[in-house]
Amino acid sequence: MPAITLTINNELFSARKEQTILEIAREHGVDIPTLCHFEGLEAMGGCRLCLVELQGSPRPVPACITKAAEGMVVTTHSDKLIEYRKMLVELLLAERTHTCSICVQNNNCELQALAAKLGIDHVRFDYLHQQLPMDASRERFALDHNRCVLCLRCVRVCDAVEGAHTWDVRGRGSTSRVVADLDRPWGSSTSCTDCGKCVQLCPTGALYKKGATVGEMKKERSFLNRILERRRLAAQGRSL
Amino acid sequence: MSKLRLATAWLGGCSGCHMSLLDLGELLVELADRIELVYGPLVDAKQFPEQVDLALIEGAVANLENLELLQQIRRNSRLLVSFGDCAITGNVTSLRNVFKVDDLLTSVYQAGPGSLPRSGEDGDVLPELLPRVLPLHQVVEVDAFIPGCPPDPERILAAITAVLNGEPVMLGEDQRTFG
Amino acid sequence: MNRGELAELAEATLQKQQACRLRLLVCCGTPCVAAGAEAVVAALREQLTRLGNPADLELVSTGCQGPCSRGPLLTVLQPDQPEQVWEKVTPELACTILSTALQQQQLPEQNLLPKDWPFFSRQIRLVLANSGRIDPESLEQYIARGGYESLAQALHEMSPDDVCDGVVQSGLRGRGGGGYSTGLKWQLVRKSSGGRKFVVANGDEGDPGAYMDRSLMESDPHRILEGMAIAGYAIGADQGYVYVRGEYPVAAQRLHKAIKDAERAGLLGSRVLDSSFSFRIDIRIGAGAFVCGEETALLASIMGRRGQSRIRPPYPAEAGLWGCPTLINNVETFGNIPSIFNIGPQAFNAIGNGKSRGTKVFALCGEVVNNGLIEVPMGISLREVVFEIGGGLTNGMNFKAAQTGGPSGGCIPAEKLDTPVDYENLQALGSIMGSGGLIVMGEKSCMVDVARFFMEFCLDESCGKCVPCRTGTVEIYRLLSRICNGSASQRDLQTLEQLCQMVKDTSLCGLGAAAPNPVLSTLRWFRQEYEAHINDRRCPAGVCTMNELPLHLLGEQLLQRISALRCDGEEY
Amino acid sequence: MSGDCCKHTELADDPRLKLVERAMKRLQYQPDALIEVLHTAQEAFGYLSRELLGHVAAQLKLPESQVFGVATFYHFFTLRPKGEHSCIVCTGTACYVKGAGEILGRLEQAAGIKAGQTTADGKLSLGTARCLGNCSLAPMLTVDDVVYGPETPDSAVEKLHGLLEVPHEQG
Repeated sequence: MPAITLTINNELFSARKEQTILEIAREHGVDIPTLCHFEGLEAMGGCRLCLVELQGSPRPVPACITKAAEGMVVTTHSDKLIEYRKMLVELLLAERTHTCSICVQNNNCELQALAAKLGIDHVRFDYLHQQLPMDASRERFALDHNRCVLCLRCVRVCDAVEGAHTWDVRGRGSTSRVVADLDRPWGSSTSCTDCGKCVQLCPTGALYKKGATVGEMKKERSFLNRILERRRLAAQGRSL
Repeated sequence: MSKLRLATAWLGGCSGCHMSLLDLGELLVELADRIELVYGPLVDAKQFPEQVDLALIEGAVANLENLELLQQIRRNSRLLVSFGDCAITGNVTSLRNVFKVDDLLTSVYQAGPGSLPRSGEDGDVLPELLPRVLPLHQVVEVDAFIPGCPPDPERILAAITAVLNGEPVMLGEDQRTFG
Repeated sequence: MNRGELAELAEATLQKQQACRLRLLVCCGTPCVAAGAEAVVAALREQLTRLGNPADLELVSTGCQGPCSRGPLLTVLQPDQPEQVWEKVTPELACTILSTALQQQQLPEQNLLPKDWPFFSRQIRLVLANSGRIDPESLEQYIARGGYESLAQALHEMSPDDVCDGVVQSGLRGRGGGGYSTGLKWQLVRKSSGGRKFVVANGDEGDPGAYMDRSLMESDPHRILEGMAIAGYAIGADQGYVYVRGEYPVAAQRLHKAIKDAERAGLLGSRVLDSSFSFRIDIRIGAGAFVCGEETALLASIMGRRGQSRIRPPYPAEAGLWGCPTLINNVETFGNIPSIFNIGPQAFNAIGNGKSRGTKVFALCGEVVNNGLIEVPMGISLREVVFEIGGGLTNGMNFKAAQTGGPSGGCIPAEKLDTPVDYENLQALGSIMGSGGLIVMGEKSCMVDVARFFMEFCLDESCGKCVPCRTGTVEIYRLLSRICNGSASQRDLQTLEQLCQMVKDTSLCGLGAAAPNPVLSTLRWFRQEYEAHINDRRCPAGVCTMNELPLHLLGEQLLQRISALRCDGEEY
Repeated sequence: MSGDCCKHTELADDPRLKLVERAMKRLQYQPDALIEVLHTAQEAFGYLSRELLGHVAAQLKLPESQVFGVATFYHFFTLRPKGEHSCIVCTGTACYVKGAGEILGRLEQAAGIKAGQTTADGKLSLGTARCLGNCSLAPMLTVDDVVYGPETPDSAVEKLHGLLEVPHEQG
């Protein structure tokens, strides 16, 4: 695999050519926030949190998708990027009803942690307070649309890893919503295998396991890690 | 040195933030040397006083009474702090925002186990509800935020200490989480 | 059909036309039909039947002739006489014109448009050369006007590289709004390696207030097919798709018939014009999504998926339809191609201004006297377009702004009326050329409300994939609503500006990145109107109603709006 | 796959389904042809029911959720039956500048429904369109696909009344 060198935050790094900026940055301990991204799933570039500045590029680019190239000069943290990331998370907090105090995922939520990390102590935009339903018709799991950030990890893992493609998105724009099959109650889905991968990858309390107390609400991803790691390496053209 | 004139208020919330304030325990005694509590549910003052240095406001703006009090507080306070998640996000109080006010009153006072306030008194008994519950900063300028439901006593202490030291209120990452 | 037969057919049809002592061209574009053109055609047809349908009298139902607000239009062609155009033609008037013409008397002057009318005389019609001159459903009439001659020339006299070079030399740039050099794009796809290659014509004209593409597809469908076939030859593709907006069923029908006719004549399909080149074209019907004008979303839609954009690179030129190199151009861009080879790349390049060469078709609409479809040389001033071609504003109104580029564009104020209309100058003003909608606004338009109108459009048309476009547009809309109803503060204005900048910089595709443009451009030129709403709680144009306690109600109204936006009654 | 489609006997016996079947066959059951098939299906049935979508998904061997996602992404497709008559008000820029908002408001008032809704008796669907490309007729509307313009609020309401008063047979 051909090696290249690039500059990230004024430091020179060498990397393999097929790597994304995000992979390289993380390998070297440079922290770029992400939300929709999950190692081993096809990158989507939807949350825009991993945007970085690229010398010569008029607009910031998503680190999760942008492949590194020789001589690239990348800035992962600038005042502008930090401000943009804050605004993006604020938009997400305002979009649906993320009332942390009554969320099963409180203290174990990626969105909540991101907000704290980015220094968000209030949201400057109007809360939309959409009235969205919950779907608790499945025996072991439940879905609360009010917590969904439309990162589509569930859609992607269900399709690419489980092969069931139970989930997809209905509508568009701000009316987008995750649906099972023909927008049937999840409990009556004929394609769902009950594997729970979507639940474990969900960054927020949108998909959760029923019956567990709040204290037990950590997502359990260890069983998925190996599968996803293999997919990640396969995507890079390497094998374990 | 004159004491910091502290006021607290309890708008649309559960008073949990005030409980958390009390959870400072004996530290309150130490703070008492430097702070004078001039208004709030914990003091017997009918009118919001003038020239308040620091106002910690719990709860969201849910009705006209909240709205008027908040505006009064803003006029008379140097620093206004949103105290807890309800004040900052609307939190539990704002969960009613998906309903229309009329439907809400009907279901609570007529369809449910409760009974309608007697006529003639409803205006006094129940301040008029705003169509939507709002966080404080959507109504007035807010100077700082102490998130948490309720905020840990440490967060409250950190905020008050900063003000006492004349520094801006900047909580650390672990003290900033909502919920 | 081979090249010789093509020339013969052209000659024969032309001779037949020239032998006519009278040719009556009735515009049957939608606006004229709505104004009663079909009754005019029927009346003329009846009279001709009564006369025994003489071979030297021809009645043609044409596509759009241009001045749409003056329909029904009738153009009369007589040998050795200048052509004459009547507006607002009634069946009676049409019959009178026919009978007086047959008696070789003075034709009626009632509703006759002046000979040197600037609406016509200021235009240069290349793309629209046949629009309004031919029956869109007649292959012969297209051929008689030199149709498919450019394709024949390309196939028989030029190598694919020559064709690409020719397009580069012409200086043609994408007419869909992007403004990227068409020739360079063709060269890029030509050089891309890949088994199959595709040509896609983007006819998903989604800009509200623009109908150039619809008119072109309806009035001169073969021109687009010919342009696509030339492109197919140049890049090495054997398959093309025309993506037609679902709202344009007539355009789809006409294209469908044109494809069938061209295939039957050997102008499309296998061994085009007896060469070794084969090229098929299929139609794909859009289903109502503005975002499908964005090329990656368009490709997703052609492949039967949700029309969501994806990140580029890879660009469609490398990996487009089914992963194959794909050339995507707007239908107007393809419409330019036959003209380029007809008049020669150099002659095409001689028209225009700066880096913008050739002509541009605009849909001139709004508060302007002469509504209609016009084709003007690049670099013409906005003033000429609005006041000479357009004849000024309706009801003696004062000019306030011209909106170009639709929801991705901006508003140009009166003090910039002398700006030459081209890609660079419009961009410098914070607008864009766009696909060619040009809406004239008078003093009765509130610019904050205009911005809000476009933002409502964008929030409804966002595909929802990326956060800034999906949610940012909603919050921008709310801020604008608040300004409109007088409940916004200076801080809201500041938040609005920050948010617009963020959405512009961080959105995934061009739709989101351009969504804040109408806000930013009105803020730039009409900031005082924003200020008046905020500081004085007053709408200078008298459009907005100030509200007392609106802030709390805003959310509800907005959500109702969102669910009401869909015309099919679906609720979310 | 075939078993799934015959579950709904009503749909299986519907003669209109033949048109959809023919379209799928012509397009060789390619999953890529989904949008084309949905166009045909909506033309045949007037709207896309859950059963119909399920059937198309089974025939094209596509996940149901994906078919549902596509059908709801595009504004052209509708999942509910439409009214007997339709009135679409264009809200494109030219129409907006010339007062489409007022016309829509008056029509909503006259019909007693909001844009996007169908009257309770199923007689009328009132809708808006982003731009129908007839900007020179602004402000314009279509009534049962016939183009009218330029309109005033009064003339528009008149058309609506005319439409609703027409006896069934002639409508």
